[in-house]
Amino acid sequence: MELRKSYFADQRKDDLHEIGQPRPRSDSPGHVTGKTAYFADRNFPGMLHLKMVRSPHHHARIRSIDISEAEKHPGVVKILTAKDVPHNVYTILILIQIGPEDETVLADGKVRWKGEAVVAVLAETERAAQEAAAKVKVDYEVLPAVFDMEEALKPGAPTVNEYHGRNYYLYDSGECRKVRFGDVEAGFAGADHVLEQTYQSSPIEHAPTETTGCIVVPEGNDRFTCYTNTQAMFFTLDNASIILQMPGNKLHFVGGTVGGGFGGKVDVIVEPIAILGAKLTGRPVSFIYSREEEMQISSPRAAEKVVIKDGVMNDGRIVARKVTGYTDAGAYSRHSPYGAQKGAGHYPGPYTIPNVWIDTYCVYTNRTPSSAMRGFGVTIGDFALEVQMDKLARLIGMDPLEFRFINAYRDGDMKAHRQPTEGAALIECMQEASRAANWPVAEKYLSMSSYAKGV
Amino acid sequence: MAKVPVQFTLNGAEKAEFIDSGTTLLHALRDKIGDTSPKGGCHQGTCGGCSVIIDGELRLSCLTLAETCNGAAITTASGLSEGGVLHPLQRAFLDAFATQCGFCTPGMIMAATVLLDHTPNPSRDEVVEALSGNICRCTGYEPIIQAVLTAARSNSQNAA
Amino acid sequence: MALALQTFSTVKEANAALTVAGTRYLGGGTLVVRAANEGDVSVSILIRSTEPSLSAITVSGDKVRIGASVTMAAIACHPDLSSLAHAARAVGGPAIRNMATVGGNLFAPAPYGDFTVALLALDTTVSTKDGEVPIETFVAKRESNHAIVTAVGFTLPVDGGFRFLKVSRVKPTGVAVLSIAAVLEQAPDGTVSSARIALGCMADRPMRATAAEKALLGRKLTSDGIEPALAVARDGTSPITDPIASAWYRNEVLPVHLGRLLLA
Amino acid sequence: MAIRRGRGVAAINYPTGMNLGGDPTQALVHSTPTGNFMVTLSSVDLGQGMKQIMAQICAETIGVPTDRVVVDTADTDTGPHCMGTFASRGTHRAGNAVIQAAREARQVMLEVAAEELEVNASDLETDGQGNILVKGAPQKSISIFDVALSAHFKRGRSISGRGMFLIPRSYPEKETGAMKPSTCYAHACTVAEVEVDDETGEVTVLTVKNVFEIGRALNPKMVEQQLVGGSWMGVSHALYETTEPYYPNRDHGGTDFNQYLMPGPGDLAQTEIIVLERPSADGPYGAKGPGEMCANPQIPAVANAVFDAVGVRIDTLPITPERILRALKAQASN
Repeated sequence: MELRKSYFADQRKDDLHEIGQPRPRSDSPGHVTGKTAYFADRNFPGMLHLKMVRSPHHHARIRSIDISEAEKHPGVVKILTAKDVPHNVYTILILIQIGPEDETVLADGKVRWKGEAVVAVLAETERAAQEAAAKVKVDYEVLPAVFDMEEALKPGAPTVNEYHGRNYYLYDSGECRKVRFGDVEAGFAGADHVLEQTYQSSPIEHAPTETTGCIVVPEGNDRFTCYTNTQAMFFTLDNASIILQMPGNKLHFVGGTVGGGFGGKVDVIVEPIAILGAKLTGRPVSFIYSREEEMQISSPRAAEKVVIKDGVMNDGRIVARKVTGYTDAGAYSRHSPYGAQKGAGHYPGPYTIPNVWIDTYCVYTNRTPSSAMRGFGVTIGDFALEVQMDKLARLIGMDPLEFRFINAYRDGDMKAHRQPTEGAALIECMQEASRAANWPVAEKYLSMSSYAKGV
Repeated sequence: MAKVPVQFTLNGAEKAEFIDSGTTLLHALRDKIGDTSPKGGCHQGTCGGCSVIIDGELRLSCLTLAETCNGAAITTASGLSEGGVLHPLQRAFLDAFATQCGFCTPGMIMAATVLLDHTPNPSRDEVVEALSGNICRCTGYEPIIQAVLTAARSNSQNAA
Repeated sequence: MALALQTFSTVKEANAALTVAGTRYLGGGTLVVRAANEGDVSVSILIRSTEPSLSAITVSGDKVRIGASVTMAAIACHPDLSSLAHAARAVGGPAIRNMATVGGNLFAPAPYGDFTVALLALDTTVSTKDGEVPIETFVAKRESNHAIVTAVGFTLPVDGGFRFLKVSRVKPTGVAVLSIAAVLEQAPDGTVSSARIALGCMADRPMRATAAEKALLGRKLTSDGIEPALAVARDGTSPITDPIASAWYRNEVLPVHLGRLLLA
Repeated sequence: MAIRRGRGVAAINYPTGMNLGGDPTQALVHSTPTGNFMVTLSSVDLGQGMKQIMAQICAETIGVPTDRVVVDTADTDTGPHCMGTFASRGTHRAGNAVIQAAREARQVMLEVAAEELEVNASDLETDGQGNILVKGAPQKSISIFDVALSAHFKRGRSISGRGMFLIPRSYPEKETGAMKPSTCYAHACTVAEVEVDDETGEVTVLTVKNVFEIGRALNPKMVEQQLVGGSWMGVSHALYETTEPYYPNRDHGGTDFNQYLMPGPGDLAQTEIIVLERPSADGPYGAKGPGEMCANPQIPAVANAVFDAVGVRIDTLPITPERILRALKAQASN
């Protein structure tokens, strides 16, 4: 890695002692000796193991659940169904007033995605829990499922989630989050070229090497200690408190070093049910996702579809950009309404465009609920935007890097969401990339600056 | 549940336990013996986090039944440093900033240890091959490869 | 029922134990222990045998016998089997190769089982207590096999006669998009006098590319010479679709990779 | 067969912290009797090195070496509230909270030192080595060790401080979408070079040259870790990763690290990282959040490079050999 201190030298103080120094990491000696304690590096006497019975169907009504055989299985201590969960229907963003509550901790009457949690089995050993789980009988009536966002948005599509009653999230702005800036149609009308293209992605897993999990220990004083690898301690504690209808002061969350997160450990998914199990049995409970669960059950990065329509002039100026973004939330909201909205705030990218129209939708389908991941709401949008930029440059016969200089935002430029640009540095990054990659651009671009025009 | 005796040396120390038959070595080490340095990242044999050295060979403790290890000499990442002095590989991982979340690190170090035991001066390709059963999601592997190459160089300098 | 391991010093005793319901033979553990870890509760007793012959490699002249418990790592470093080393090394990473056995590989479902693809090209026989059967017969009926595989046997190809290619997305040791093994003999004029070609991932288990084999006979290993073989390479295939690749893709690139292997 | 080479560029920006704000983080700092400092948080270290960075930020602010700072975090009984470690917010939000807490603690520390040295606190400075000096008269000094002892056992002062950082919440205006998504943005530009096998669709990424602007590299080696690992993940997203390879069809989802594809140690592109620093107005020592954005630009850069190499556009992620081969065949038949 090279630090190029020549850029923005006037804005940076270099009189610091500790900041800017490559100090060794204090946690590394623990890592290399295997001494770092992760949540699962604990073993408690009498600890029970929780295994989840999951839906084999993408969408089905639950006619009945029979746990009688499973309950008798040797080693089984407790079996939990929806009726055991005090506040079974929840949504994690309720903490920042983004509702409605739309997800069941344990399925109640219906499953909406293949892999949804239905029954929790607590047993003395993992093997006993697995064996008992195989004896839980769930009678399903399979329902039509919808997997494609376009299909889901059509009239007559199966309703994925009755708590929404429609297959998209309803924002206060309507069926999508909107950004309106200038007159995009006038921009297209005056453009030398108009290019509309569609981009698509499929779900992506965080794949941390340590799977999601927790160990809950009853402390004997009506408090429960939850050793967890959540990325957000209080967020998880407060949601668990709501789901369990248990005052927050009864809960003690302990994290520590987490074996990778990447956004995959911000759902509140293992802790509430494990705490409930510990409460109802009075014993420590371990609930740790298998790798299979981590891959297919834990929320992935949402699949997205992004439609970009641009008006561009032969001189390289983009004069209008219309983006319609669709986020595939899967069966439940989790963080997806927020992610789709974050996309609306990100488009049209780091470019100054006078006429902008953004609609971002959060769509429900019968698949594993998606949620946050590194670059949430932006990663796939950036793929779409930057491939589109390449296409636009080639459309008008311009070098793709020079084309970006022409449109790059600078300090003071008004963004589509009506904030003036501050602290821009796109131009300087491109200047340095031009040098590093030996990708020559005209001198006028090398002498540009992100500082406000005329400064 | 049938309990069976297992006896082996772990990082040079004699260990004898009664365990449930069918228990994996990973569980025996972590839950019975208390060495949590091998990590259960998948229990499928696909991540390498549970790698240990059994009689000089790299093995996955999640797929090895503990009772098949009777009489074996087992080494884990927690047993590499001696008298508080880090093993050259451990030192090299620190110096190369080759750990982030650290969860893959013990397994990586096990894989690298076996490599350097057999191939003191490995090529980059040999290092890559040696680490190919171990997943890292944080680093992009390059710092880990560099750490192993550095440790090998310092080894050969010490030997010279 | 909890999982338990039973160890027997002879194959005979182990075979007898395997007649009990809920038993399964434990080789290197890469398939069986994994299944148990993942919640397969259909097996409650694992059976293994420590009979020394299971772990032996014997080479006399060009005849090779490899015990079923021999690991990929042992094959890869055996001085008399150097021509097969890269096929053994195609299986997993270093730790897996120290565990995965020849016997187990015979049962590995696609996309696994790369070494069995090599064994198929080598015209291997598979030994159990019931005698020896050709590998094709064995692999076709492997689900119904209940006798412990004790060894595989084959004749070493002439120098340079064995070719092997594994195509994977992840390097150096990802699972297979497809794998190809070929045992070729050439007449003094360079024309192919005998050919056995085996394919992995082109069906649910390793298969022969018999049409391509025939089309190679009498042809030289040149771009023109192999063209008829490549044209029929897909005959009889029904590739798997999995997270690595679709059946369509596997069929599309099979002739490309076969051509590269033959011209290498 | 032909191996065809191409290169592509992409440029991006990325917001720091939870979109639209409303995401508080607190920190507490106190000294031990012998002048070491404890930072108490509830933030989570995911491996990015939060604990180390918070120690360096606290040390810089108090004026002691980093190894005199201990970070206690991720415990809800002891640590004050943090919204969480996500959205590239850890360093920015928690760092600001630590600075505020450390400043308050430093002020008490200087007041105690001033009493010991019989000068005004405003005339004192720290040397970064554990001593407090009188400005312009460095021979007149006291160690922080002695100051802490004095505070505890002689003067009854708590050398401690409270920090809270909050970006107030912004609500988007319904019709126009007027909003304040973030207060600072990191930037990047990536150029990727690839080779494409036009018979198999296989892509080899040869080089990835990344320029990242991250506000301030608080610990250059640690930021390098993130940027190198992020660049790898970006390439991985571009070419390999998905839990649903036949999306929207739900079948054939991978369940292990063999089936869930990511580049192995034998697939690594030659990766170059160049860092620019334009300190952000509200970042701790100017830092922005680099953790997420560093994995974004490689995706379009690789996509554009593939087009440059073989002339087909793959607008669907991941850009698999199959998608390229299908496009090449369609191109050939047109």
